[in-house]
Amino acid sequence: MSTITILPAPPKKTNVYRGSKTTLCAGCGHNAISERIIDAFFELGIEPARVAKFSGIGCSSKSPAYFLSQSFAINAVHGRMPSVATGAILANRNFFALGVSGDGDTASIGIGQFVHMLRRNLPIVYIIEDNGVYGLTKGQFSATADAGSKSKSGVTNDLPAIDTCALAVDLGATFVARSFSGDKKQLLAILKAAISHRGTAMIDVISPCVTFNDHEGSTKSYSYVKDHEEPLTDVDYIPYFENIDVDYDPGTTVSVRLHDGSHVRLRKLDPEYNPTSRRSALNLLREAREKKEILTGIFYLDTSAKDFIEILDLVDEPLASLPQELLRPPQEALDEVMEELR
Amino acid sequence: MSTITILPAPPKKTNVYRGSKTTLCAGCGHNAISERIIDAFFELGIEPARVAKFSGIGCSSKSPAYFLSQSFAINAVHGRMPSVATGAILANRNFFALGVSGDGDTASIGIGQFVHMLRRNLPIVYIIEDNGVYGLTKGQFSATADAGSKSKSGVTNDLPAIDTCALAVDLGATFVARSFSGDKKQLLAILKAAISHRGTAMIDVISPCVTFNDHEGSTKSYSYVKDHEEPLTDVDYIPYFENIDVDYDPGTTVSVRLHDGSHVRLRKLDPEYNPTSRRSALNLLREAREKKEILTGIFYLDTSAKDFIEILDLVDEPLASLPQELLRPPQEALDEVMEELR
Amino acid sequence: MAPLDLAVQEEEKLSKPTEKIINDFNIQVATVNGSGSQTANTVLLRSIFQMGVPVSGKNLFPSNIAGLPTWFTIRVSKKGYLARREAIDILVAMNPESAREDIFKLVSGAMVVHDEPLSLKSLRDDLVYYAVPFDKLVATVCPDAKLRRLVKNMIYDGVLAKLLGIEMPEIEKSLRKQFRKKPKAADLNFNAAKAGYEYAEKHLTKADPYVVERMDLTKGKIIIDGNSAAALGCVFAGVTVATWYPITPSSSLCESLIEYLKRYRVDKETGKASFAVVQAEDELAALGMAIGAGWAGARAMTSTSGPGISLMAEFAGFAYYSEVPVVIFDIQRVGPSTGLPTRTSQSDILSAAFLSHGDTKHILLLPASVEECFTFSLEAFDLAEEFQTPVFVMSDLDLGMNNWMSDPFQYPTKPFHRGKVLSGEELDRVKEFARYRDVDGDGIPYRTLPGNHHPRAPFFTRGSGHNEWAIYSERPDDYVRNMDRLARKYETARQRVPTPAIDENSKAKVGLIAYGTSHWAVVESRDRLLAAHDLETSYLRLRAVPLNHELEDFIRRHDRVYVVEQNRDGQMHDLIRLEVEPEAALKLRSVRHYNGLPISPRSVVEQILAQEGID
Amino acid sequence: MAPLDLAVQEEEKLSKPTEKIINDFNIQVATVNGSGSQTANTVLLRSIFQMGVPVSGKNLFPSNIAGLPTWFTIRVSKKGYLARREAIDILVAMNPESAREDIFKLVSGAMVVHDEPLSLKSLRDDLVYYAVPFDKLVATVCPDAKLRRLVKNMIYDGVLAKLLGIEMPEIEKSLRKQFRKKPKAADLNFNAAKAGYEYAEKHLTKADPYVVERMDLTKGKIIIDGNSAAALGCVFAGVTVATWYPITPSSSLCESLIEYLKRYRVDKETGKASFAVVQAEDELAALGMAIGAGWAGARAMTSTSGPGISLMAEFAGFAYYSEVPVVIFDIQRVGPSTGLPTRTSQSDILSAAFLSHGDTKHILLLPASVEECFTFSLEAFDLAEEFQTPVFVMSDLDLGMNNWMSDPFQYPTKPFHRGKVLSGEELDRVKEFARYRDVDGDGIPYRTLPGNHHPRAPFFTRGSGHNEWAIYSERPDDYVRNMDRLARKYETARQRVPTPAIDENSKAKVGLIAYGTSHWAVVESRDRLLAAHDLETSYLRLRAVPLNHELEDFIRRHDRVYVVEQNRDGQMHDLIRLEVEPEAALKLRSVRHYNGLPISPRSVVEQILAQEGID
Ligand SMILES: Cc1ncc(C[n+]2csc(CCOP(=O)(O)OP(=O)(O)O)c2C)c(N)n1
Ligand SMILES: Cc1ncc(C[n+]2csc(CCOP(=O)(O)OP(=O)(O)O)c2C)c(N)n1
Ligand code: SF4
Ligand code: SF4
Ligand SMILES: [Mg+2]
Ligand SMILES: [Mg+2]
Repeated sequence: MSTITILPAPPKKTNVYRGSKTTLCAGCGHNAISERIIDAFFELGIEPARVAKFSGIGCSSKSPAYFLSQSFAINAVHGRMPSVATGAILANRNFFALGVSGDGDTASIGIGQFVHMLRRNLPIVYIIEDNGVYGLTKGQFSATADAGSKSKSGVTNDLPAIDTCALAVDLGATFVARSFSGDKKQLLAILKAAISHRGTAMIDVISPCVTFNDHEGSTKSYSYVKDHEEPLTDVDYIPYFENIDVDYDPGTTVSVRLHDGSHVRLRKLDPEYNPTSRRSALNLLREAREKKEILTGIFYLDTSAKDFIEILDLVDEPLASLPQELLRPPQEALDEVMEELR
Repeated sequence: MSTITILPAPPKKTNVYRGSKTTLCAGCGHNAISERIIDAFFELGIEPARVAKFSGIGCSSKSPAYFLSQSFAINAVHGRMPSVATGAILANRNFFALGVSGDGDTASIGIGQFVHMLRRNLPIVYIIEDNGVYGLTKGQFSATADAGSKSKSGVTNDLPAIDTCALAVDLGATFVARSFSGDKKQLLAILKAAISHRGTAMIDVISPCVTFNDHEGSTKSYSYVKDHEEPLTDVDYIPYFENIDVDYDPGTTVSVRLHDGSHVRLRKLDPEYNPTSRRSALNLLREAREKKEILTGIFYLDTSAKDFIEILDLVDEPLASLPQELLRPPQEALDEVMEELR
Repeated sequence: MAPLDLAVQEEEKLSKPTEKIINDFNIQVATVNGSGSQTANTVLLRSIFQMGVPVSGKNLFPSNIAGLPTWFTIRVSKKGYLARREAIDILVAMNPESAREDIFKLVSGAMVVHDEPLSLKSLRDDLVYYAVPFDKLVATVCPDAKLRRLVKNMIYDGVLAKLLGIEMPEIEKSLRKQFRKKPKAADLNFNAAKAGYEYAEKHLTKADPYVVERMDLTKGKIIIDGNSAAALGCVFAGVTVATWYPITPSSSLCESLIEYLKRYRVDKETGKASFAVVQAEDELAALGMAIGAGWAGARAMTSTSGPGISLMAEFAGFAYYSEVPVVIFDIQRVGPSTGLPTRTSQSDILSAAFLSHGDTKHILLLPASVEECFTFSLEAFDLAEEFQTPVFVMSDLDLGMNNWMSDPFQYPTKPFHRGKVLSGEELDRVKEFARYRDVDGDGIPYRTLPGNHHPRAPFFTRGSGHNEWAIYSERPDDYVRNMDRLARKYETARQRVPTPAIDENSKAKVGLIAYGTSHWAVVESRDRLLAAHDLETSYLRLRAVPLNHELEDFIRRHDRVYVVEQNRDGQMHDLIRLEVEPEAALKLRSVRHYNGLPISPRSVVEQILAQEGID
Repeated sequence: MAPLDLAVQEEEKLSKPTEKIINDFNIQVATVNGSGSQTANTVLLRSIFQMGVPVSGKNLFPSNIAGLPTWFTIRVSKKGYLARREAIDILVAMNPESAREDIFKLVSGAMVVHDEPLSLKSLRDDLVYYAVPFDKLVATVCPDAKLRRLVKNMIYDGVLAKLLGIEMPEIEKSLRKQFRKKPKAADLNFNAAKAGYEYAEKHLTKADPYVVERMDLTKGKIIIDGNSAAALGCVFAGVTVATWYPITPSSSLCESLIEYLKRYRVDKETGKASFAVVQAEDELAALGMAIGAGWAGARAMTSTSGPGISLMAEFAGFAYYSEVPVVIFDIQRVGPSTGLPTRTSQSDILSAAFLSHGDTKHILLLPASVEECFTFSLEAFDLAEEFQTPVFVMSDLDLGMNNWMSDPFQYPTKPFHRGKVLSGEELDRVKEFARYRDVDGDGIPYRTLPGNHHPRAPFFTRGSGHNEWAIYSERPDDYVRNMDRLARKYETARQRVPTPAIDENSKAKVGLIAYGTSHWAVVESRDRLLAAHDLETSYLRLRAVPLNHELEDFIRRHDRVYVVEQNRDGQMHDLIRLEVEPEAALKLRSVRHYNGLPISPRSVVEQILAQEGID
């Protein structure tokens, strides 16, 4: 019997933003997202060494091996990546934390950790590579599969889909967006905005599974998305601009100042839409769902909320690198406690 | 050392609707809810033998021992009762299934199973006895504790509360209501409506913990609730009435026909409010949340959706009692399969 | 080169043939996954099988969906050996990426069928090469360019048919069986096979010793994978509620269960189902649902693999303690953690046996064959209900996902054993009903099912402490009494679970113990040990935990006893040590194989010889 | 009457006194929970302690919040025994519901302080009764009716002070310590105590033999519960990330950790914290967070009890295999399933040792005392980082939640051991960095921490298969090499974990082995065995798993060795059987106590005598 070759090939050191060769299917939406992630970090000039990558289990969750080879990464257990990321970020607040998950990983087994991560406003860019199926286990439905869609094997999904964006807005998330893996420009812009956000930046990226979900009846297939996509906001990333206000008139463009001083420009296609109102975001999302449309863009943005590091009021230096002198209280402290217990 | 007495005393057989003596704190909201449950089943004339009780772990989850002693019951593990109930209901579709959980049991450890139960529209009355704390483990915050509220030990909760009703409406639940343990009339009416509903009837009952949460700063305490409660709908239960339509004008009263033929009357206090629109329900709930008000009443109702038993298209007789003749295919079936494999 | 490779070279020398080799070789097809070689491989396997020659097929695939190297190995064995053999005699090299390495693993004199553009000849000169222009050939038979990739593989079936002497009508028969409902696809594929056959006829000259010749050893037999066999067992066991969460290598069990149930358990008139299969949101929920169903009287099951077993730990303890019947299939893969999902192992034995915190002991069934996948599924539901407890069926990836030859399954003769369930009328007859009382002295209490409307039927089920009446109790004496009864119940199960299968050799001083798929390597190893090393052995195959007392007697009758298994830590070896007297334990030795590939006779033989001091 | 009760009667006869009994008795206060007796009980305990007399306190409480019977037992022992003694000499009967049963459990001649309205005298005539009109007394000292319920209990402190000879200034001192920041509450309570004292002085005539007399055995000592001690250890171990999910009996560990951290680890100037404590949404998340933190270089921990351990199974395997340091406290309670949350046990040993599916073996530390709760916490963080693996600290409810007397804790002298972490400069010096290579032959690889910006520092961490460079690999040889290294690492740990504490008696043929809280019962049992039955014994106390080789030598030096523990299945007994040679295993016998109450010397002595054939 043959031995098995090493998979994938070791990363090329020449380009630290790239990763090893993908082992995903040719044409998989996830690969396009990897490309955009590379672009985003490269264009923002963030050194990969400052990035930490987190993922769960699935085709999507494998993808962190295929970009930013010079970043530390942890490929955790299925559906439980948010907790691992939480611990790591608490240990080292200096990371740019990037989480990559799938719809099965997030919305099925992982919905609990997802919900609680959002509540904590953990500083992380959290990408759901959303294809409505479990790719890696060969195409069973996930909880984001649309009711009524049919799988390749002919099974119909009878349960309502979870709209992760609506959920996120409702649960208090501070950056909620949706895009499409094939929309290079918008996805890149949203990614860059997300990276500059302080708090949980949650992006649901519709990312068709060419192998198990690219067929009629599925709203997560390329063809369906191309037909039904209706961009909500055109997002252009402008680094280090000075406008701060997000109070703006319907029909115009707004530029929101992000935590690192960079900005994101939102174009209001819908005159009623206000990206700082949870209620409007929820209404739009529900309306789109009722119309069976996929809205893309940044639905909600709150740049003032405290992130989890601030809530916990941590010291500025990463906890992981604090020296013993700062971590072990002096002899007197122990003496004091002992005295009280006498 | 003393042996430990049997706790609690065996149920009195004389009243099958009652249970054993409560071991909860005197004045605990959960006890009041138990009383209403007894009333509801008694008044509807449902024999306890037809009821199956499910719960997780917590003070709230203990309470099924304190009502309907003549019902089968299962006290499962923490946060995972919905799955146990799902299995049991699939096994025996003839139950009136009643689930009792706490806010910790549902919204913290159990949020995943809660979300997926709602998606399935499992035929169950699911009550969250919601006090914002973990009563049984002595008062830590749960995920429904309001941001900014202070625990008895002086700790402040910095995370946003999960609004289980908004979540349920958004996830596709078919009966979503909120009440208050001290409001005998409304709670009883909602319970009776819920029992008559086919599908998941989810009721969040604000149920103050007198021991760990009845203090200023908590919106789940008696005093807070009494001050801030703002009833949304007056619910009156009218058995076996004939109206079916739920298309009705703002400012008026509507009577919705439920699956067993009984009715529930909804009074629209808010002229904009439509109990059959998820969007309105979500808006009202968010508005209330923004105003820091507690809305009570039935927020959403869908009597047409298939429940999980119907989705799975099960035979009429309970699966658990099907005889071997129906369950073991004949010799020919095996022969046929064997032949194909040759 | 890894030590393994050297070993391959050695085995090769031992077995190196000088003349025709009939019905005794190993074919390996090396492709990339997602390239559609499954049909071609299955047809090849079945065609040889149809010629009466014993075969077995093993698929070695990576943990991704498409584009990575995959190997399918067909063992042709006139002696009927089904274990994995390491040496490869025939390579079909379709994958340029792995071809180089694949070539170096072949036995000397091996034959290589390869895509013409791959120039492999320079690599080794002790092989017989057959170059085939696959792309040219497929173009001629398949005008639609889009379909060519799918059909191309069938060509090597034709080439091999010609070279090895596999009869084309058998190829056609098995192809038509595969494409029962798609005659056009069958035609297209058969044309491709014919093109390969004809090409070989015209251009290739047989220069290797490998030949398939008709025998009569597979008559009436079937070929099936263990997961389908288990699913079939569940159907005939009357499963009513099945829950799962997708995970390799267990998914196909529930997926074929769904197929069978749709076929045989939907009411023809009403279209309604006498079963519920639920894809749960995770493994905790999957077991929770199965427990709820078991509690309510359904025959309930779930199926998973290692990571799922870990996630089920709390619920498994709950079911043990609240005494709810439930069947749990563990299709073991390599652990720990998320592991290598496409590699096999037997490494969940200890975790399953003690699954959950606290004092917990579970019943495990250990199927070794697809037939036992079927019969133990039936057994599992009976045992679960008889003992009101979880029953684990410990299969593995090798058994569950590979193709195995087997005698056809027998229709079950035993009726369902539903255990000690009291109906309403029975309650009327008994004076008292105490849910957790040991009435019969066997530790097994009586239960009632929800839906039983008798006033004395209902009880309150909880994981926490209770007395005999199922009433909450924190009394130390109630607690001890209950724990002791549970221990007694486990002792009763010891006598009731499938007994070990023993092949005693009165001349043997050495005993072998194995279970599950390790069986096949042991069977072959015993023959080799005897033939090549004059070592007589007895053999005991474990079929269940708790371990039956026969095991101890077997050990005592031998001087040294090897426990053969597929994990690093010798988990069954350890379990046995715990159960037998230390005098018996003294005789135990451990043989372990844990590289993720199915255990091979060679690794068993080598380890035994080393420990016996024979070389 | 349960067998236990008969046993109590017998012990009573053995120990029945005829004259004054000084500093050697058991006080039991029977109340309902939620009635505020904790202060009164703690003050009573501390007052005796302040008089130089060894004491220990055990709280037996139900799994609810208020209204059910609760018992607090204070053992006064001039010999310094800290184990649970079963016989009760002094009862304070405040709870009408349990009073009847409580009375029947007393030794003959016992004293009973009871609420006047309870008429208990008729129940037994061999006891000394003291009736106290609590309600009347409390009304006189506490004008505010709302506060009376809280203050009432303090009256029995005063009554007992008078009757037993506890000095009132000590009562006052310990009261003021309790109410450090609430002098008014202290006054109110002390008045109540005085009222009790004065009532006893006036109305009660001493008729029992029990007396407290000043000694000098507690000087410098402290009283603390194990959870606080462990929390303190974590603070001095420099914990930076702690995660938890509330669960009895573990919650108080993290709750006191928060207190200590707020006090000693918040920057005085900036108000910022050098720690993060997170209440997670469940135990899976709690361990996931701790693993993430450990991976990123924090000293990370989580704390839980049995059900949480079960839920952590998958993540524990992930950490083992991806080699992430993390400390897990398991404050064991009765299992399985959700169990009896307020009862103690040592029944998670097997599940923790092998936690997770697949081949997994963990390091366990086994503290027996509050002092070891402190020192082993320090040790645990060092071991976790040294071995890059989870380390479990196996405490229990008895140790964690009860009050224990102890020598004060020593300030740690060893600096943090942060293990093989390569900095950027060190990477510059080494030629190559392979995350999972066994450079030193001890199985322990080198790691880098995220945040290290050296270009060769980053690596990809995964639960699944990888080669030495942390690159994904499904190669069988890579897999085996890695598994073998992990096994080697475990063997290295065997030499490095705390060694057993041995008290060898050269005359002894019988050896005893225990661990954790079973220690205290064994210490006392050895004295009893010698004094009453002339049985000399040696004693080995295990302090960690993997088991050190000294264990085997100890067993070999004795004829029979009893493993004493608090679970049904003899879990440590089994672990030992797996680790020692069968010859040694032959000598092992099991002594088990598993009724949920802390193990008592009596149950140890009885079981040993029975197995030794002595009566
Ligand atoms: C505990 C556990 N259960 C099941 C699996 C099997 N599994 C691997 S990936 C996956 C689903 C992945 O789906 P998704 O997150 O949508 O990713 P995709 O492959 O579609 O990108 C499952 C169920 C696992 N690895 N661990
Ligand atoms: C797996 C597990 N983790 C933790 C616990 C401990 N525990 C018991 S009840 C409870 C919280 C209950 O809170 P809630 O559901 O709000 O019920 P309440 O007591 O407030 O009514 C917890 C954490 C447990 N029993 N099991
Ligand atoms: S199976 Fe689907 S999700 Fe997975 S790599 Fe292929 S296309 Fe992508
Ligand atoms: S602690 Fe709170 S929730 Fe629990 S019984 Fe008492 S009042 Fe109710
Ligand atoms: Mg997916
Ligand atoms: Mg609560």
